[in-house]
Order: sequence, then structure tokens, then C-alpha cells
Amino acid sequence: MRPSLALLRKDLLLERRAPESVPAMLLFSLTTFVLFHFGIGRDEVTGSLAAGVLLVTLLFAAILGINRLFVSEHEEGGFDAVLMAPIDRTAFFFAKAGALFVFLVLVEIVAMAGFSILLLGVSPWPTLPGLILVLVLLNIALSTVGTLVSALAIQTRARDLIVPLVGLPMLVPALIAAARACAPLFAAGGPGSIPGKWLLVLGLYDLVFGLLAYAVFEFLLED
Amino acid sequence: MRPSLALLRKDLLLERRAPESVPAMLLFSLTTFVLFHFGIGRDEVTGSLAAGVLLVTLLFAAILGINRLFVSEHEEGGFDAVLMAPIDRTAFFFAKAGALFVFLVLVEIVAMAGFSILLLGVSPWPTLPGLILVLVLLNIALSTVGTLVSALAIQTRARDLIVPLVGLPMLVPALIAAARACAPLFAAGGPGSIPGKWLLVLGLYDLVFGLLAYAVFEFLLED
Amino acid sequence: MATAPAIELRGVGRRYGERLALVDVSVSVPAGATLVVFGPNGAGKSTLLRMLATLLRPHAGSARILGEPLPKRDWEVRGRIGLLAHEGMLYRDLSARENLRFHARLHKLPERRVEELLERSELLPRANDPVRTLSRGLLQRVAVCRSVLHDPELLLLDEPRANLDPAARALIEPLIGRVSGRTRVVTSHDPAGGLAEADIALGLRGGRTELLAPAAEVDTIAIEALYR
Amino acid sequence: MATAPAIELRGVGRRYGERLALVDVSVSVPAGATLVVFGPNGAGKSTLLRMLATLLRPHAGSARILGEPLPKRDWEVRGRIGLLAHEGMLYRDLSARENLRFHARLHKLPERRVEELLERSELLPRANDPVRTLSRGLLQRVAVCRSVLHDPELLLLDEPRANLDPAARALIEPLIGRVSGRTRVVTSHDPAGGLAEADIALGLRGGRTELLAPAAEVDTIAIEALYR
Amino acid sequence: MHGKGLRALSLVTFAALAATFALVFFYAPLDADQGFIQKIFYLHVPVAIVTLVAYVVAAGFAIAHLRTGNRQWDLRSYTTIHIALIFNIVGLVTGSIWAKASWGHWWVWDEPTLVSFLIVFLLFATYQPLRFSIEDPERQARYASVFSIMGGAFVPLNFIAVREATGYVHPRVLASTDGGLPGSMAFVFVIAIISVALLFATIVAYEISSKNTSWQIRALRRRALGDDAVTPLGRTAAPTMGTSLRGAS
Ligand code: HEM
Ligand SMILES: Nc1ncnc2c1ncn2[C@@H]1O[C@H](COP(=O)(O)OP(=O)(O)OP(=O)(O)O)[C@@H](O)[C@H]1O
Ligand SMILES: Nc1ncnc2c1ncn2[C@@H]1O[C@H](COP(=O)(O)OP(=O)(O)OP(=O)(O)O)[C@@H](O)[C@H]1O
Ligand SMILES: [Mg+2]
Ligand SMILES: [Mg+2]
Repeated sequence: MRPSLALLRKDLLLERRAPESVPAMLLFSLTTFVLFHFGIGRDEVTGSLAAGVLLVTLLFAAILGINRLFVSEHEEGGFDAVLMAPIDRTAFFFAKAGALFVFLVLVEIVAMAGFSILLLGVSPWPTLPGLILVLVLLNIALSTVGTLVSALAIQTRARDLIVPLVGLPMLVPALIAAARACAPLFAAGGPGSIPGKWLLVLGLYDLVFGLLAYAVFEFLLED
Repeated sequence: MRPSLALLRKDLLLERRAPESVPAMLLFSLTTFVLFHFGIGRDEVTGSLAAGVLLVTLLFAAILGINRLFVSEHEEGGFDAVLMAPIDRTAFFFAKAGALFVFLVLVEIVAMAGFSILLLGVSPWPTLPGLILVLVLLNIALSTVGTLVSALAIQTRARDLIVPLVGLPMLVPALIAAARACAPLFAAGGPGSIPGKWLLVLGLYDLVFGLLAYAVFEFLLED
Repeated sequence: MATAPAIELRGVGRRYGERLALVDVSVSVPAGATLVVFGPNGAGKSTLLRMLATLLRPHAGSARILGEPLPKRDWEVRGRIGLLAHEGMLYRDLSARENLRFHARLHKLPERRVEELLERSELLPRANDPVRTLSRGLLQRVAVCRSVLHDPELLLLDEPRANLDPAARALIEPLIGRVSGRTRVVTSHDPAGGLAEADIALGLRGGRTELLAPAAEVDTIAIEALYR
Repeated sequence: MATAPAIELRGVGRRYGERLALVDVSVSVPAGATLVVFGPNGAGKSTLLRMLATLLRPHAGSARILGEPLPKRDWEVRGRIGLLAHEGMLYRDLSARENLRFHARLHKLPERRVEELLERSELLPRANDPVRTLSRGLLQRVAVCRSVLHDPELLLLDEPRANLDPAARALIEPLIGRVSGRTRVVTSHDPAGGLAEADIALGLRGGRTELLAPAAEVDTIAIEALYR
Repeated sequence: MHGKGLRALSLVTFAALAATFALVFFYAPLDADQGFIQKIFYLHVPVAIVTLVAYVVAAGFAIAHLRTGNRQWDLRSYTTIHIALIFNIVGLVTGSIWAKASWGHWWVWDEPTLVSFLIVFLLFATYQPLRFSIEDPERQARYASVFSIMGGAFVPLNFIAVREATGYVHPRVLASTDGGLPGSMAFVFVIAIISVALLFATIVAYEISSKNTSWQIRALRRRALGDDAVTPLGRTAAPTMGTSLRGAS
């Protein structure tokens, strides 16, 4: 655990020193809400449309963060020095997934506020408990799969293409489940209950892909 | 013109060596259509929703291409060597904007086919003449402003963040105009005529931002 | 008493794709000794060092570092090796101090050690600047500090003095020089200077061993012949 | 006949943010002469070279390169200056040949020139490999070729021989050495070697001029004093 | 020798395909409401099923590659995915034709198999670009295996999610509640699946043996002519093998 924390701390320090991912993801989300507003020509969205707009936006924002997750390791060969340290290689996985999770939570807090103000046609407060549950499950999916995809992409010559290309389809099932789970929350008549089926699918995705990502991750770090 | 061609040739060489931008933008568009389907839960879209989905997707795809436009220049300081060559700095502008325009046209041809098959609720053929007009105007906006933003971003440490952050808001007016112009084309009852007002706005945007981008471009290349 | 050699390579080979970067290299370095690697550009010196650092796995032959076979038991030697490569291996946006503190934490070292090194390499006035803004030579000094931070038993130095001014060279001598008392592998393009600090000299050329002898038995002419 | 000096700096200064990298530097270099810049790490040598290359604009003072004032008329001198910096300034995914051809096209030179340079620097066998896969020293050779490709009147060399093996140093000597007959500005960390090729010696320290004299009047002790 | 058993496999495949062809056209009954076009069913469904199974099998090969480090497993995984991608496209096209013929649209969203098939295609379409953007052959093989393991798990999971998200609007010929397929159709269908699977296996076997042979030729040339005389491979998405190093795998 110790090395994971040291790594996580370094990532948060880098982000504080040169704040990039979080503000970028944030601004991106807000801009996208505005784009949607004009793009689809609706002043307010509810139900499945609301869930779709919110989650597609968060997914794209996450892709931004995933893209940069390993950049700092790559420049100047800093990663090599870390690889030579006497730490378990899965410590990276936890550190990076942890950092991404933290970033996502920060982004979601503000993005959700923006979304409620700009687009959402119903009051956000009653939806909160359910929404938090879904977002936590979604964040687990985004951060585990995202960490894997990011590590996969960083050694290629086209990181910024590989990340969305591989990451987006891979995350489609999680998006579907999250969007379906959220849709009743935003129903025009007041929040309905979350279909347990979709929580189950999302949880299954987290479990399967989280474990898989963890298991194969170290193969990405070897020479 | 000669130096523009030499630069364009190098870009196309790099793209042929590793075909990246165009196929990536393409796949990205198709995946985004699928995401939209599940996100907003519609099987078919028409009217302003169709225009919104199509144009937001194209905009994001363009961002991918813009992102990579100056990447090769940045690594290893190769750009500095180019800056020291005895060529007019606006030659860059034409070379890069030209490359981007070509990429966009290629992407749009396939993306439009995918969109018609996957999501569009009306026949695409009657919309074509109007659509081509709007897309050409939009491409001019995307490639001139995109080149500017890409050059801006490449000098910063967070290229992949700056591009969407600066690019998206900057392109909002073009997107609005294009979306409003397209909406009647996709009307459920058969294509209506394009509101001249929005074509005018789009043309004005091209003129003003195209000229501006051209004019301020060289300041971005200086120290 | 026969202690195991710190480095023992037998017929080691390494490819990049199809290009052979090292072919059939066998060398044994006793603990505490200095191996200096000579060879023209592209001979495979950096590749050898990265392999000894466990960052590249050998594609042929067998390698033992600090008594452990590679790549099988590489986790046993991690943390006991220090590498100074062509690039700084630092986080560009963190300062020298933050970079070193991070590595200190990974190696479970006290922060005292970081301050001590910053002071000894006269980096204190620039310790809080992001390393991105340091000049090439200052960056090299930070990299030196990073490589010796955890007091490694085996030190791998790839042209350690490149870009350093004469004063800085003297300054880091106690850290990476012979007086540091570590087992060292050093690459060099300076026949006379390289030989002076060597116990064993290894000459590579096109990845193959052209010369391997105790430094005392080699003269600069033999080294210079490598480049012909 | 009084030809204009190739370089004429008067009270030139340059900041990075608040940090002064060059303060009040005045120096004049006649055409065909060699200025060698000494100074400890972080003295401002690379900054000076990048400024002479028109890549950084001076923040104070006035600069004339090849008779043209900077930064006002920098387009006049572009294409007449060659810079060899710490990094290679090459496209990593293009081969040595493609990199050089690209620059040849920018400078409107025949491809013959590219082949000639590749041959003279003995890069032909590796000319089609992406430069990313070259060893540090081979990369440096490609960078040297790039910097002299367009036969520049003024050559700016930042530690040009770092990472090169002795044979390669001899190989590129006709390209960038005194015998090339160009006006040159060279940075060096080697007092004796640097002085040997200098007509004028400039010593910087913390961005300030500590020493400026014809090389004949300077000895290595004066240079070494810079580092103290 | 890399061609062992290929001829026998080819012959069996050919015979199976010929038999299927004959059965489909001369034995299987004409569908009551879809008519002749329904016969595309015997191509489309087997191709789709084989494709999906192949992706999962490729993941198995990838696991074997990571466990053993033997690059032959990577070659198998690569070839399987490569051919599955082609079958994937065939499945999409035949499905589209069928959809156009029976519903008048080239694409429908309420057929879960169809939608998940598209998403799977979008994911695996990135397999080749991913490989292509990694130069070092060993690393390329390892990263590709990681991808294909994730992809193998993705196929069923994605199917579950998509299936749950769409209703069952359209009648299914197979495995539906209302009685299922007539016996003669089911028989022909099973034969069709077997022959498509055989066809798949044959193509994969051919590709593997051709790759192995060209590596061997290359290695022999390098040994005979020297390393520098053979033109370098350059970047490629296909697995490559360095063979000229003593003791290398
Ligand atoms: C682009 C169009 C289509 C694609 C990509 C597609 C794809 C697929 C796939 C992947 C499967 C295999 C699923 C599995 O193994 O469970 C499948 C099976 C099947 N498809 Fe399609 N399909 C398309 C169009 C159609 C159409 C138009 C029909 C019917 C009119 C149809 C009817 C079936 C049936 C009956 C099966 C049998 C498997 C089952 O019952 O689940 N498909 N299709
Ligand atoms: N981009 C930058 N931002 C901020 N400071 C910088 C930047 N580049 C250089 N500096 C600082 O300016 C000063 C001069 O740097 P310069 O690279 O010119 O030194 P140098 O004489 O070339 O040293 P070396 O011998 O180590 O290469 C140093 O203190 C350096 O840290
Ligand atoms: N990532 C890589 N991909 C392909 N080839 C490589 C790679 N890294 C190194 N090589 C090649 O391997 C050979 C050995 O390189 P290495 O860097 O070990 O040489 P070196 O002896 O350190 O040379 P130098 O003195 O120039 O630093 C060279 O031919 C080089 O081009
Ligand atoms: Mg080296
Ligand atoms: Mg310098």
C-alpha cells in the first residue's frame, strides 16, 4: 500500500503543480453541455435524454483524463526510474486508478452542478442518492479500464488516438448500463427507482473488467 | 507556395507512414453514433436532433485531428529547425489548414454514410446538395480555426487539453450556425430549405475567423 | 573468501526487432570493481546498461546481477541498482526536490537524504524550480542525485559526465566516482579518462565483444583501435 | 576593408519569467572567426545560442546578426544560420534521410546534398531507420548533418561533440570544425580543447560576462576560474 | 514444415461447403413470409456465431501467450482476430442485406445481436491499428494479447448489456418461444454452422502456415546472406519473429 500512496501522492502533486486534467475535464464538460443545448435545440432535458447527455459527456471527459494519465511517466523516462524501485507493479495500477477516480469525482461534482443549472429539466436533489450510487459504480469502471487503456496507449506512437478508439467501445456496456440506470432518476414526473438489473450489469462489468485489468496490467509494464 | 507544398508533403508522408488521423477520426465518429443511440435512447433521429448529433460528432472528430496536427513538429524540437528556414510563416498556415481540410472531407464522406444507415430517420439523398454546402463552410471554419488552436496548443505543455478547451468554445458559433442550417434539411417531412440567415452567419464566421487566424498565426510561431 | 561476482553475463544477446544490439556478451565483474564499456556510437553500450538495470530483458544467454538470475528474479535486485541514462528520468513538472522526495518515498528513505544530496551537488538554490526549466547540465546533476539516492550497490552510468562543467564533475565525483566504493559500470568515449577509472575494460562494436581485459593490461591505443 | 561583423551584440539581456538568463552581454564576432562560450551549468550559454538563432528574442539591448538587426529583420537571416542544440531537432518518426530531405526541400537544395552528408558522416547504413531508434551518438551525427545542410554562414554549436565517439568527432570535424571556414559560436566545457579552436573566448556566469578576450590572450587557468 | 494436415482440412472444408450449398438451395424449405431472401440466414447467422466464438477463442490464445511467452500463440491469436474481423464485416453486410429485404431498413437498433455485433466490430477494428503503432515485436505481441483478453471478455458482457437494453420486437427464427425452427431448417442450419466454422479454421491454418514459412525463409536468408543484406521489415501490424539470435524464442 505504501508505494501506491507515494505514487498517488506524486500524481496529485503533479496535478496541483500544473493543474491540467481536472480543469480541462471540467471545462470540457461544461462546454459540451452548451454544445448539446445548441446542437439538439432543447432548453431542458429529462428522462433518458438527460441521462444520455450527462453520461456521454462524462465519458468523453473521462477520455481526456485517461489520455493524460501516463503522460508524465513517459516524458524524460521517469517511468523507468520508478520501474527500478523495489515496489510491486500492481501498486501502479492502484495508484493510477486511484488518481483517475479522484479526478473523476472532482469533475462530476462540478459537472453535475453545471448540468442541473444549464440543462436538467428536473430538480437534482431528489436524484442525488441514486445518482451517487450509479456514478461510483461507473467511476470504478472508468478508472480501472481507463488505467489499462492508458498504459496500453502510452507506449504506442498514437496515444491520443488509441485511447478514445479502444476506450470508447470498451466502455460502451458500462455507459449503457449507467444511462439506463439513471434514466428513471431524471424522469419528468419525479425520480423513479433505479432498475436493479442495470446496477447488476454495471457491477458485473466492474467486477469482470476490474479484475481482468488488474490481472493483465503488469504485462504492460514489462520490457 | 513551394514551402507550403514541402510542408504538406511531409505531413502526408508522416500520415502515410503511420495512417492515424483519418481512420481514427472515422472510427471515432461511428462509435460516437452508437454511443448517442444508447445515450439518448432513440432509434432514429430527425430534424434538429439529427443535425445536433451529426455536427457534435463531427466537431469532436475534428478535435481529434486538430490535436495531432502539430504533434510531429513538437517532438525533439524539430519545429525550431523549421522556424529557422527561410520560408514565409504563413506557408505553415496553408499547409496545415490544407491537410486538415482534406482529412475532414474524407472523414465526412464515411461518417455521413454511417450516420444515414445507423441513425438518420430520413433519406439522405435529397439533403445532399444543401448538406455539402453547409459542410464545406463548416470545414473552412474547422480547418482555419483548428490550425490556429493546434499551433497555440502545441507550445503549451497540455496540448491535448488546450485543443478541446480553446477549440470547442471558439467553434460554438460555427456549430450553432451549421446545426440550425442543417436542421430543416433533416426534417421528418422531407428536406426544407436552408435558412439563408444561418448560411450567412457561417460564411461570416469563416471570413472573420479565417482572416483573423491567418493574420495572428505568425505570432504563435514566434518566441 | 570467494564472494559471488556482482555481475555475471554469459552469452547474453538482445535484439530490437531484427536488429542485433548485443550478441554473445560474457563478462563477470567482482563486487566493488569498475567496468568501463567503450565502443563506437551504436555499439550497444546503453543497451547493455539498460539490461543490467532490469529494464530490458536479455533475449539470449543468462544474466546474474547481484547474485540473482535475470529476468526471473529481477524483483530481488530492484532497489539495489542505480541507473544514470542519457535522459534524466525525471518528472519535468516537478522540482528537483520533489522528484528526489518522490523517489525517497518509493525507496523508503528519510527526507534527510534528499537534502543532503541537494546540498552536496550544490543544487539547493535551484531545488524548487521545475526541472523543465533547468539547463542541461543542472538537469544532469539532478539525475546523478536520483541515481545514487538509494545508495545502490550497483551503479550504472551512461556517459555520466556529459554536459557537466569541470566544477560539477569534481562535485559529483564522491557520489559516482571510484571513491563511492560501489560496483560500477560506466560507459565512456574518452579512452584515457575511461581507462583511468576502470578495473576491467570492455570494448563493444556492433554489439559484439572486441576487447575484454583487466584495465591494467590495456592501453589507450587498444581502445582507440575500437573506433577504427 | 571593414566588413560588418557577423555578430554584434550590445547590452543584450534575456529573462525567463523573472529569472535573468543573460544580462548586458556585448560581443562582436568578425566574419569567419570562432567564438567559444565557456561557463558553468546554467550560465546562459544555450540561451545565447538560441537567441543568435532568432528563436528567442532579446528582452534588452540590440543584436545584429549577419548585418541585420534582430528581431526586426530576422527573416533576412533565416536560412543563413545553422543551430546544433542539446536536442536533435529532428522528426522522430522520419528516418535520417527523410529528415534531411525535408529540410533540403525547405531550403531549396538538391537531394544530392543530403546523400553527400549522409555519406560523409557514415550514416548511410542507418539512413532509413527512424531516428527514434538511433543511439544517442548516431542521433547527434544526424543533427550535425541537419545543422550544416544548407551551408550556413553562421554556425551555432551547443556542445557539438557530446556523446560522439572519437572517430565520429574526427568525421564531423570538416563539417563543423574551424576548417569549415564558417563563422562559429561554440559552447564548451573543456577549457583546453575549447580555447584551441577559439578566436575569441567569452566566459559567462549567471548570465553575466566574466571574460571576453581574444583567445590568444587567455589561458586555461582563466577559464577554469570561471567555474569556481 | 508448416503445412501438415492442411490439405486434408481444405478438402473436408470444401466438401462441407458444397454440401451446405446444396442443402440450402435444394433441400431447405422456402420461408413462408420472407421468401428466398431468408436463405441468407444460413450464411449470416453461422458467420455471426463463428465470429463471436472466434473472438473468445483468440482471447484464450492470448492468455496462453502471456503465460508461456511463446510467440506462436500470439500468431494464432492475431490470425484468429484477423479472420474474425473479415467474417465480422461479412456478417454485418449480410445482416444489412437481410434487414433491408425484410424490414426495408439497412439498419435496426432493436435487434440486440446486431447492435452488439457492431460494437464488437468497432472495438476489434482497433486491434490492427494498436499493433501497428507499437514497433517492438515482443511488446507488440504482449500488448496485443492484453487487448485481446479484454476483448474476449468484452464480447459476452457487451452482448448481455445490449440485449438487456433492447426489446424483443422481431420474430426469431431460432431459439424463439413460438416453437423454433422447423426440423429441416434446423438440420441445414447446423450443417451450415459446421461448414462455416471449418472454413474459418482452414483460412486461419493457411495464414498461420504462410506466416511461419515466410519467417523461416527470412531467417534462412539472414543466415545465408548476413543480417545487413536482408532488407529490414519496417513497421507492421502482423506478428514478426526475430530468429537469428542464438537461443532466442
Ligand atoms: C446488419 C444486420 C445484422 C447483423 C450485424 C446481425 C448480427 C447477428 C449476430 C452477431 C448474430 C449471432 C448472435 C448469437 O450468436 O447469439 C445474429 C443472429 C441472428 N440474427 Fe442477425 N444480424 C443482422 C440482421 C438480422 C436480421 C435482419 C435478422 C432477421 C430478420 C436477423 C436475425 C437473426 C437471427 C434469427 C439470429 C439467430 C440467433 C438468435 O436467435 O439469437 N439478423 N445476427
Ligand atoms: N524554459 C526555461 N524556463 C525558465 N528558465 C530557463 C528556461 N531555460 C533555461 N532556463 C534557465 O536559464 C538559465 C540559463 O540556462 P541555459 O540553458 O542557457 O544554461 P547553459 O549555460 O546552457 O547551461 P548548461 O551548461 O547546463 O547547458 C538557467 O538558470 C536555466 O535554469
Ligand atoms: N528502441 C530502439 N529500437 C530499435 N533500435 C534501437 C533502439 N534503441 C537502440 N537501438 C539500436 O541498437 C544499437 C545499440 O544502441 P545503443 O543505444 O545501445 O548504442 P550505444 O553504444 O549506447 O551508442 P551511443 O554511444 O551512440 O550512445 C544501435 O544500432 C541503435 O540504433
Ligand atoms: Mg548510448
Ligand atoms: Mg546548455
